[in-house]
Amino acid sequence: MNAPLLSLITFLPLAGAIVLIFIPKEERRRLFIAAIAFAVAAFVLSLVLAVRFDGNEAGPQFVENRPWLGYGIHYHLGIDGISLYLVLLTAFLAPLVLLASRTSIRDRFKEYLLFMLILETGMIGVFLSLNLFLFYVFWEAALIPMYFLIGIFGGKRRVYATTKFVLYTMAGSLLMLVGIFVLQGTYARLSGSYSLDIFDLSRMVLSNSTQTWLFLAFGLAFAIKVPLFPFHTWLPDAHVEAPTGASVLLAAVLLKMGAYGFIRIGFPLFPDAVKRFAPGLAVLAVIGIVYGGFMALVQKDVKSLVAYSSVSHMGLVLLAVAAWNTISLQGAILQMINHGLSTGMLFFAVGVLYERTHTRMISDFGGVGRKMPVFAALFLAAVLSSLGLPGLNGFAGEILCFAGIFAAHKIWAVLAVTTVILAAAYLLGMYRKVFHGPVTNDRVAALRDIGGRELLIFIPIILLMFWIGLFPGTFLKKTEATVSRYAATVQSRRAEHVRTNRPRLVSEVTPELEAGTGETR
Amino acid sequence: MTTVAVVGLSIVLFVLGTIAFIVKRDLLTQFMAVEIMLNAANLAFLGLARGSGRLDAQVIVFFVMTVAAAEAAVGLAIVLHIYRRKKSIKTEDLDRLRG
Amino acid sequence: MPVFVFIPLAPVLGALVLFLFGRRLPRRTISALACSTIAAAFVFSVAAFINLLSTAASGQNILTYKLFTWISAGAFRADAAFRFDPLAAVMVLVVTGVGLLIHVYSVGYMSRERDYGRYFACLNLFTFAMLLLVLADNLVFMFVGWEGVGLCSYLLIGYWFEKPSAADAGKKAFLVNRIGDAGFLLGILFLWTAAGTTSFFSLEIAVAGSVIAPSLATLSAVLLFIGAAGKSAQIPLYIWLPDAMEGPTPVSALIHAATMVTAGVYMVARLNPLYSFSPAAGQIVAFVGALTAVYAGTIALVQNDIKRVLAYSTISQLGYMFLGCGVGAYAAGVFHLFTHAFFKSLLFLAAGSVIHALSGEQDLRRMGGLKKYLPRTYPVFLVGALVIAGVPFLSGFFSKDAILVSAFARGQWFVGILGLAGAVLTAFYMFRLIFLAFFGNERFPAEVKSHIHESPAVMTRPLAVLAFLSIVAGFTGLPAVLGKRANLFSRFLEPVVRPAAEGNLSLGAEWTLILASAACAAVGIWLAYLFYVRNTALPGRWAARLPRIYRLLGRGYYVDEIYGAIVVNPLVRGADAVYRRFDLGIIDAAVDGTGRAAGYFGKAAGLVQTGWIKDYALAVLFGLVIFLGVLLF
Amino acid sequence: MTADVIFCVLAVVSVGAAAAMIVSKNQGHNALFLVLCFSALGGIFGLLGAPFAAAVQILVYAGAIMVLFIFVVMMVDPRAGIPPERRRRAKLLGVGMGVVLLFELGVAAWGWLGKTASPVPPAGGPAGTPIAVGRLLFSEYVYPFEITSVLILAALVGAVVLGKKEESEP
Repeated sequence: MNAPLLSLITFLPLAGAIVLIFIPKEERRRLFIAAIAFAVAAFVLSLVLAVRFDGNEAGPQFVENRPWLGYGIHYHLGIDGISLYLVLLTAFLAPLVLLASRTSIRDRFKEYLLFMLILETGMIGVFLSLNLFLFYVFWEAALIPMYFLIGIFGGKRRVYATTKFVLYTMAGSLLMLVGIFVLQGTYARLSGSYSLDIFDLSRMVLSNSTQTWLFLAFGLAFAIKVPLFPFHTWLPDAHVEAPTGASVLLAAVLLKMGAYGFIRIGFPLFPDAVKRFAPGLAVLAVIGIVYGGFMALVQKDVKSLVAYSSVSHMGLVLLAVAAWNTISLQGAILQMINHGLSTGMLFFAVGVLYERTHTRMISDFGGVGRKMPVFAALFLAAVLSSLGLPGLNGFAGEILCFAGIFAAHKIWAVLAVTTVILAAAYLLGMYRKVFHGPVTNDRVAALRDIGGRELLIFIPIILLMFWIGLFPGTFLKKTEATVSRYAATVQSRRAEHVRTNRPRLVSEVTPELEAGTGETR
Repeated sequence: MTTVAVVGLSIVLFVLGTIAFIVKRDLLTQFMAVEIMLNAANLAFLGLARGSGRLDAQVIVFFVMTVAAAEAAVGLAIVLHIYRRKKSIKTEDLDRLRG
Repeated sequence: MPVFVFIPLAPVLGALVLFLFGRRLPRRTISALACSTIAAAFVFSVAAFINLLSTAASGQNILTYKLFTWISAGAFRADAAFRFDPLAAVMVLVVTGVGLLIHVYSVGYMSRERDYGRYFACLNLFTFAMLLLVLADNLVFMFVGWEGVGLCSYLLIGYWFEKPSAADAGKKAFLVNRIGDAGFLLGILFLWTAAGTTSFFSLEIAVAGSVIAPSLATLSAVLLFIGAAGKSAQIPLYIWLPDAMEGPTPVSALIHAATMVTAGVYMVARLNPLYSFSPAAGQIVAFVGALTAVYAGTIALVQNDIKRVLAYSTISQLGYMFLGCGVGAYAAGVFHLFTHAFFKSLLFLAAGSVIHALSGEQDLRRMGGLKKYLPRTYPVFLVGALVIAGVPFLSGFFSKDAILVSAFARGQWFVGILGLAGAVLTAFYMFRLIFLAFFGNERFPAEVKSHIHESPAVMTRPLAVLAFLSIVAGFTGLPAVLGKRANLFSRFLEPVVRPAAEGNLSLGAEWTLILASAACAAVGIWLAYLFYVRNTALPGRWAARLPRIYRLLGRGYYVDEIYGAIVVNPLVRGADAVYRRFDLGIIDAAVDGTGRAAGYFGKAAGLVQTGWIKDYALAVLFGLVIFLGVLLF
Repeated sequence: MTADVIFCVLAVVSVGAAAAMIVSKNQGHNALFLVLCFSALGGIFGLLGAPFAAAVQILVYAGAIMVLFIFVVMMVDPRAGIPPERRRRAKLLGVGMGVVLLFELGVAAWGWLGKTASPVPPAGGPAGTPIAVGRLLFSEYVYPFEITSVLILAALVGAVVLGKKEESEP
């Protein structure tokens, strides 16, 4: 228990990247094995973490807190119910992504592996940081490798796509940096000492206008990452151009950073601003759900279809966050994992098709189901998971989101439920055109079904999908304590602020016992 | 010989150097104009430091001169180089210095 | 663990094995495995049924068993729990019994298919999902089965997925069902917020205690009925069912006639306290049911595809069931569900036998005179037709009559009369089918004729069993005129389903009604005889005289086209336009524009860079002058 | 008094030489004007109590650097590619702004010196003899001095590399 488990998980991939530097780039096999070994080691450690994680404890666990640069900048890591599964998801997907790159990346294999490992460190770090500055460092650190992954290994319009991706996200995160400094200064003024600890900062009661501006600054950064309508247009471009592995991690993990930011920072730190902006956020989320669905309906490229479906799905997650009660938050967290798995798998699958045919246009396919029956079955499972078929993971998250949203606001929920129809329409429409129908195309006629290595990628994901779908309780029970405290704390903070609108520090955060939908009835 | 006079002379020389730099059209003379401006600065140093009882200004002047010498060596080499490539040292012919 | 928990076990294991290894196993093993799992489920069902009868004697009619807590967060909770009561018992017996017969039939029917394992895997999975649906103890868990059967339906309709029409039909079925499911989901959510629970037991208590506001109850009941309308193919969501006939015929028999499509009826019956609590919702159900019954019947009149006739007939019969439930005669609705499962699967399987014999021909115009070629199929087909037409003392007669009697007894004259009209239509189109297929000239090509053969025993034996059941099933639910306690069926269901309306209908009126419905059947059959045997020129003449109406019915009132024109196309085109104009044209252009503006600004600033040293020097000098000026003045 | 006279003469010479450089079009003449200007300035340095600086000025500037200039002037054809007179505007602007600059600098110097400096600063203090300057250079300024030597070395190498004829190009 003295081993710094969180630091190990975070920096093992980075260590792997450093080891890779010393392996000559011609030795693909050794590079590959080394990279996988480090990623798998991180995953194994994350499993240890999950097993030893105490689901009854609401606060952060495995905390590591050391002074770092002064002025409140600490190296502060910790994990709680909100971040647990996001870390696991990242550590779980990273080895699979590396596995998938074995054949799909021909040139500059070493760099690819390097960037992937650095990316993993950045992403895990974001979820584990409890210090705003550290959070920001990892946030940006995750951006850079992604820039190279798309910019170097991407498709034809990769330069355009990366520029857009980077400028978009940079624009957001710059504002966030300003926000961080403002928070630091305000805290110093109120308490006389510096701190950037998220929990310390959430004890501040800020004036309304400060909250508004700070929430907008942070919210923009997060909204772009999610991506919330109308900040979504970087996503289809980035996805279409990105190599398979980058697409998978982009959709499965990077987008979650935005929603995670709202849950971890946006809502707890600025409860009153949230009260004012939550309806607006919800409206944008609902628009995103419906809009993303309709856009997905008319895409011609499989990848951009899945990208727009992400806009729609993440809209639901954000709507659940905006509803902010125990049920909706549990749903949002579960749905983030689900989306990571199903969309990740869809991108893997599109990668399989692309690797074989070098096209992603829906119209170039047809009858693939006859040529690749096993693949078709697995793809269908991913589709069904994505459209929320009960028994698979998507439903468990979706129903909780719906229920939580419903408890907060019925109209939002009614509009959100349209995703049930839209998701089926665009996903099955695509499935029909790609897998069904006669084989009309030479490229399709020459297809071979997937083999062992690809099965090794798909099977774990599928098993996890069924596990979450059938026994979501095993996952939900570890997050419940944290989530219900979060839900209650913010509610009580709002109540407290109503009494006095004067900037100050709250001594101790005392969650009221009643959590969940109690107050909405 | 007041300080004002010395500084005044230095100002006049500096401005003349500036004007020369802008008015002249060949690199070589412009180079010379730069040297004049440097000397004007040296003069100001010495004039203002007189009576302070310290020799630091003279050391600075010495450094300025050495740097000017080095600069002249490299600069003139560049002028030669440009001349070989363009067969001209008129500044109007040299417009590559842009993005 | 009580025995009913084991009912769904065998099918799901069978499905799992077949999905994983179906491609490597020999056909005999596959058929044996698939049939034996269903047989096991049937045995368990019978055992559970007998067990229920014995416990019912001691007053324990409703058995529940919780497997585990499925989804739970905050106040939301859904258990994976089973509930076995008389209603579930009836459904379980139908699903496993008819399912077993159809599995056996499929062994013969599908014997030459390539993806044999996939077929049976889906069929087993379907049985499992249907059993879950029937046995679920709460609405959320029921939704698992609800969607599961939808998925299997999708997979099986699109079984021949290389055929574009089959693939499209599968997709359409799933999508239309999803529209219903969205309603269903919202219904669940409304009920949950109103009552704080989704379990049937607690819901019943909540309704009985009037915990739920009437308006909310009506709203959720209507929303749930939208789900039912999707699954059970009622107006306006019936459009997927005719297309679903693209699937293999046994699938049409099992899923699209006997079991899955009745799930909506089952659900309404299951939630009968709610629908009784909300008269408005019940009225809507009754109206939609009655309308659908007649509407689908009119379309069935002129269809030429043997399976499409049966499909519209199914829609129409489902309408009857909803009619029954809507007027409060849940037992009668379920009774019709029960008998319909036998006779409609009989008809479908018999039609399958005909199709099989004619090497895949489904068009009635290219049949005729098959009576002598199919000596075993013809009689059972005839039995099926007689039963559905409502010939007295056959099961269809009793069940349909029970519904109509309840409707009139409740004073629902309008829907009752619609029901009677539907009865005439039913008799007519069924006998039209019989006459066109089995009587008259042989209109099939010679080549087909040379291949005509009666189906193997593995197919005809299940038909015989179903025919027998279709005839006798009615005697479990004799009408009240034969004695108050004659209706075993509704007495059995009483613990869960309230008894039908107390007859304020006099005995005489009831007799009159029975005679009337018998007369309706007779009229329908007679008309069909007139048109298609006595004077075969008549249909052609009528079609020539009323071409518009004929075409209107033939195309199913153009509903597919109308939906396409007013819903699907505008949405898709609109989405495309929005994508081009708004997403790319405005949002993305704004983003790009920002980037480009920065670029232009840079270029404009770059103009200052002339490349002439002199200009730079001037700029420096200028700066110096300004700087000094500012500093000094 | 004598110093004032000498200063005046040298100042006039240096300004005159610089001005002549602006007017003259001949590069050779320009170089000579520059020598004149630098020599006059060297004299003024001497007057200001900096004999070492004066010597270096004469040796390095008027001597070494001028030789370099003259060499380059000889190697470059002054008439090569005379362009049309197209930058008259620059001339006017340059002169105009030069005048403004002169005015501003004058104001600045006046404003500052007028307050602080006495009309006749004392000529005392240590003279900038080579010994004194040398002592300072090798004690307090030894690092900058050494760095300067490296700079000069680098400049030397750079000049050689740049001045060398390129083999690849014609």
